[in-house]
Amino acid sequence: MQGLTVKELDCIRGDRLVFAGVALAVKPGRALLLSGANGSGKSSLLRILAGLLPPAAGSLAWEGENIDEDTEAHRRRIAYIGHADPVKPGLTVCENLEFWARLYGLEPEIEPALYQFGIEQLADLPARYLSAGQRRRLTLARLAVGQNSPWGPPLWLLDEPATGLDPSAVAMLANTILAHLANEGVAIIASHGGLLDESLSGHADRLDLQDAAP
Amino acid sequence: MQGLTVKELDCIRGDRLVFAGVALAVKPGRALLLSGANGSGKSSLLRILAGLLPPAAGSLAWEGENIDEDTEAHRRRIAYIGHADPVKPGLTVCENLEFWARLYGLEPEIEPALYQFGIEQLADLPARYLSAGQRRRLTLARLAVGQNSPWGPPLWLLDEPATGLDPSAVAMLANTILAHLANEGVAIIASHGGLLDESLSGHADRLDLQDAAP
Amino acid sequence: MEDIATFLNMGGHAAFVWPALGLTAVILIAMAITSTRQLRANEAALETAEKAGGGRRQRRARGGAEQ
Amino acid sequence: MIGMLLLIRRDLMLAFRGGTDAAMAVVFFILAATLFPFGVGPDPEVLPRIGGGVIWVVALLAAMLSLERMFSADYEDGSLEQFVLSPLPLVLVALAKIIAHWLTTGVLLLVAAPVLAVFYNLPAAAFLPLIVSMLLGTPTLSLIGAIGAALTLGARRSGVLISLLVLPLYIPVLIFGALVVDGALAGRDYGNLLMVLGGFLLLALAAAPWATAAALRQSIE
Amino acid sequence: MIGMLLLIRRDLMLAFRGGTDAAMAVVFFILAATLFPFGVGPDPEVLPRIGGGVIWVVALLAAMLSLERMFSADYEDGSLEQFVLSPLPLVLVALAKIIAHWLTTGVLLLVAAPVLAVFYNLPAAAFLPLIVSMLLGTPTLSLIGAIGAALTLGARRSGVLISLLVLPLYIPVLIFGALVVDGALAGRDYGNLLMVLGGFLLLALAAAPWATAAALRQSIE
Amino acid sequence: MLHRFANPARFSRIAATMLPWVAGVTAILFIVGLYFALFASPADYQQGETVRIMYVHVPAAWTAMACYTFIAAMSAISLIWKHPLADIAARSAAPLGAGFTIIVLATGSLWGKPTWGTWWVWDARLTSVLVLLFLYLGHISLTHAFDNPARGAKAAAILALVGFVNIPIIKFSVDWWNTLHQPASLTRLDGPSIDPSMLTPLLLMGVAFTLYFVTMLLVRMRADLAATKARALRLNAAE
Ligand code: HEM
Ligand SMILES: Nc1ncnc2c1ncn2[C@@H]1O[C@H](COP(=O)(O)OP(=O)(O)OP(=O)(O)O)[C@@H](O)[C@H]1O
Ligand SMILES: Nc1ncnc2c1ncn2[C@@H]1O[C@H](COP(=O)(O)OP(=O)(O)OP(=O)(O)O)[C@@H](O)[C@H]1O
Ligand SMILES: [Mg+2]
Ligand SMILES: [Mg+2]
Repeated sequence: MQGLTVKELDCIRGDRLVFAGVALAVKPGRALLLSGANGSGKSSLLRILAGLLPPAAGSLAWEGENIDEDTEAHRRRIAYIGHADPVKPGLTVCENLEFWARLYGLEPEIEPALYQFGIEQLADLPARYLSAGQRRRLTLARLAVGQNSPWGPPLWLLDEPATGLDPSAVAMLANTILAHLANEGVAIIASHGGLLDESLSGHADRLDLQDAAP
Repeated sequence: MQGLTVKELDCIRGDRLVFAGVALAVKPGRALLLSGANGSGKSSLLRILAGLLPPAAGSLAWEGENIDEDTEAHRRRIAYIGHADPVKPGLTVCENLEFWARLYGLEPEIEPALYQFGIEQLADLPARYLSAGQRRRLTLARLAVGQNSPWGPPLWLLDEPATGLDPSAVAMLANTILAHLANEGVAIIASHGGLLDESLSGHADRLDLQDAAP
Repeated sequence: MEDIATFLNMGGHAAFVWPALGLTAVILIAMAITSTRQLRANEAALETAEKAGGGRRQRRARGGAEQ
Repeated sequence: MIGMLLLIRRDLMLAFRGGTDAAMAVVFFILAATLFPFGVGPDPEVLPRIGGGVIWVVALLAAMLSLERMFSADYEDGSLEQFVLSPLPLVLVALAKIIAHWLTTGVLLLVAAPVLAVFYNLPAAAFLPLIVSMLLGTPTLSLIGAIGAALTLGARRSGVLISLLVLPLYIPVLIFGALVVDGALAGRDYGNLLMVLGGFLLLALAAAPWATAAALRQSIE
Repeated sequence: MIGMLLLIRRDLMLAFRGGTDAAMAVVFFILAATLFPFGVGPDPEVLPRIGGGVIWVVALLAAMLSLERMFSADYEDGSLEQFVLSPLPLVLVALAKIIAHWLTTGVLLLVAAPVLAVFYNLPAAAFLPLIVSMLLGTPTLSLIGAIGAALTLGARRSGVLISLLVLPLYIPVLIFGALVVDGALAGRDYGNLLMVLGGFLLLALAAAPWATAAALRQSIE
Repeated sequence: MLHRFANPARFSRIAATMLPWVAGVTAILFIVGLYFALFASPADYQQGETVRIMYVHVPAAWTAMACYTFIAAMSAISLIWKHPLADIAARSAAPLGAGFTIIVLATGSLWGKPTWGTWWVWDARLTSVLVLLFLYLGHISLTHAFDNPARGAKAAAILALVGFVNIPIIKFSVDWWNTLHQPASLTRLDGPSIDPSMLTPLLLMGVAFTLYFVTMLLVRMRADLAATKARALRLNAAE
């Protein structure tokens, strides 16, 4: 049992059963594309996988081991990108990225990561002035920092990572993800279709959360 | 000279010249799709067209009349949707929509508008609990409220309206825009390609801001 | 000599009169110095900027649908 | 007019459902005033002596603290842009926000003030002047405050800036408000002091909505 | 450890570049303390009598006001989720945030306090006790405050809630802090009062980071 | 872009030629004024020698108020006609006004101790001057609080206009409320009621302070114009 396995997952938010009986298995080197209508629970599922939200029922396992048994270890193997950009307007692009890289104990190879997402000229600009897409690129650049080190987290959980990105940035993101998969990484990506899905289609399975709607 | 005409527009943000010499003309019943890399100035252009940002140089005219001469009248003909969702978490979906509709002096036909964007079952949910896409739908529903009244604003300025929407919601949005165009409305839409562009392609011109980069 | 002493004494109010005048002088002079310094610095900066890229920008009028 | 009522209603709804947290100001008012006896010691001579002043100072601080949120939520989520584009003139938007602010802070302070007056053992003669002076004074606080809140939208260190801009203009209100209470306690006539407070109010009412609207318009770019 | 230093450094950078507006607390401290003479009247007898208490109360309020922003920015922009997922244990994250909070409020209050003491005409004998008591007391305020700030993340009316949760726990610190100053003025020995303040600090230091971390973890869902 | 600097460029030239002359006259007036103030005028029969503080206190007060009035006028021009020089004039004047206000407060306090027996009282005149200082400080901070200088200028202009209500309050506070402070004896409708031997140095110092303000204003405006121009050049070069 390699990679991530999930069985019989239920999710309740507030009073509502969002989805029930979700099962999935993703092997190293593969991606999983989550689709489903707005409100079908993609973000909720990703948060459950990250351990940020307790599931109502069901079990998660990594390499065959239940993650409840060592949540600490599970945290270390995750890179999670949510809807919001954890970017501080008062810090420069470079400072923002460096902070996260260091906090995650990664060698701060900031320059190449910025380059990988095409924001190297913005390095010294306070993040306050970034456009929506530039800010998203900065958030994503964190993935590139850890990528080539042995400590880079193997499980990427990306919630609509391509929002606001222009086509060239989507291509940069797709390349980053493909490189991660080539490194035997796992990626689970919520998306509504579009360029990113197409670029990844050779390496990805799909899961439509609509099918798990109660 | 019908519709919106723009000549020789320059835009400066902070110390940077973002674009220069932009010219465009959109006739009633047509849409204009703005494209361009992240940071190329799409949002800035829309804000200038809405009168929210003063241009560094250039002129805007509606039906041949310079809009500087009657900014009051210009405001009334605009529906502007930005990157952010002006949605109050503490109010319900219905209350949120009703507030904006009434403030704009529109008959509050809330139900059909919610229906038009597929969020009618959420009407009494506090907006705090909406998913990202549901919140975007709520923001967009405002367009539907004014649409069939004679006071509905003729000029729609939409900044990446389809972010976070699932394909069925994109179709709803496209239908809303097409109905607006059929009413002799004008729409200017920033986007990075995708489903929305395709659905509108028969009725839309394109402007790539990359060409206006200094 | 005594004249100067009585003058400096200010009828016993030297501790108030002289600080008042002195402080005024200090503030006025300080404002004058900082202002002229700023003028010099900014003019020097302007000169370097003029040398660096004096070339006026030419417009590239392009873009737009249905010109 | 309808637009203003709508806006006031919305702000009140948000305040009382916890969005902008109106009760904060009163709670702060009450808690801060309650803390003083702990700090100063419950000396039965000193407390009534300083009571009127403390109540006024704390009311001022409470009003000032709630200023920062007056426009900032609307600024951040893009509602303010929509107000600028709405058919309702921006002056009326400003006035509506000011009224809503007063209803959710000033009025509540007014209600809480007598309770604190009892708490500080103020003589009964001071109650009426305290309340009347606050009735005339607190709307002025909201009006002046709105200008400061609007001017500092999007500024660096806006919290500090608001205080710096607004407090000096609050000081006259504080001085006269406290003088009214002191005057009443000393048995002096305080009628013309109230007139001065009323004058401040009229002045602020005439100028503040316009200045606020101008500041709001330039805050958007 | 490196992670903690990083986090503290980031928070200080943000504070001093105006992001979270650290100076706000000190400015509030100074302004509020300056306002009292306006309200109470500049009676040269009353002022030194209440000076120590006023300074302590205002310091308390200043610390409390800055609590709401302690975690909220990180909560809203998703940074807090990332902290939970980071290799740095959440207790240390909490401790780092508390230290940063103290450095940007407590320390500044400490620096401003002597100035205010002069302003209130406090006798020179009261200076050292005032400063030492604040040195022991303000970290406790940050520690206790962090629990409240974390507990109320995402709650409706979080501002009010924080005050209600935190102030009762602040009152002991206030009482003993003010007693130290009063004792020094009255020529009494205040050594054991300082011991009590130190005890509060140790207690808070032992418990607060864990409680804060637990509260932070449950705030995310 | 360029037309916006055409007019300022001319201003800059005129200012440059005017500067040495105004500065020279200012220096001469200060010397003559101080001579009269310190040597050639008698001590006051009531206040004794402390009256010599008046010769800096009162001119500084006049200039501080005149400076704020000037800023308010420039702000109105900037908001209504959007003349770029008006913004520059306003933000160049504000620190000077703050300096004058500090002089008024300091010299007033130093005068108050021997005459009133206290450094400070919370009366309307003194409080309103303190408010004036805060208004200046607020104006300066607001000008620099935004990343976009144009926004700072507009916000500060609105503040300057709002704060203008304070000026009549300063001016007439001594008439409206009875205080310790001297009522106006010079700028009265029925003519000055002051001995000519004291009037001469006072007027001389008043003109000297005003000219000092004009000189410094010219210097600061030229400095600001140079900075603005350099910024515009950098903008063009950055393409
Ligand atoms: C900090 C304390 C003080 C402040 C802020 C202050 C402020 C002012 C101001 C603003 C003016 C100009 C008024 C006008 O032009 O109408 C003025 C004028 C004057 N002040 Fe003061 N003052 C202070 C203390 C004193 C003291 C202690 C004295 C002397 C006892 C004094 C004597 C005068 C006199 C004689 C004038 C000229 C009045 C006239 O002829 O128009 N001031 N002061
Ligand atoms: N307030 C500001 N001050 C200075 N520069 C700014 C400001 N806002 C935006 N910019 C800069 O202006 C440029 C244009 O931004 P804009 O938001 O218009 O881009 P956009 O085309 O909408 O990009 P995106 O596709 O990412 O939304 C960006 O490079 C940005 O860094
Ligand atoms: N904190 C919450 N409390 C109660 N209900 C919630 C909460 N958060 C989300 N929900 C509800 O749970 C459902 C799933 O939300 P989720 O954000 O997972 O959807 P999603 O698939 O990511 O949608 P989108 O495509 O719009 O991002 C939604 O219907 C939403 O209304
Ligand atoms: Mg989602
Ligand atoms: Mg954009």
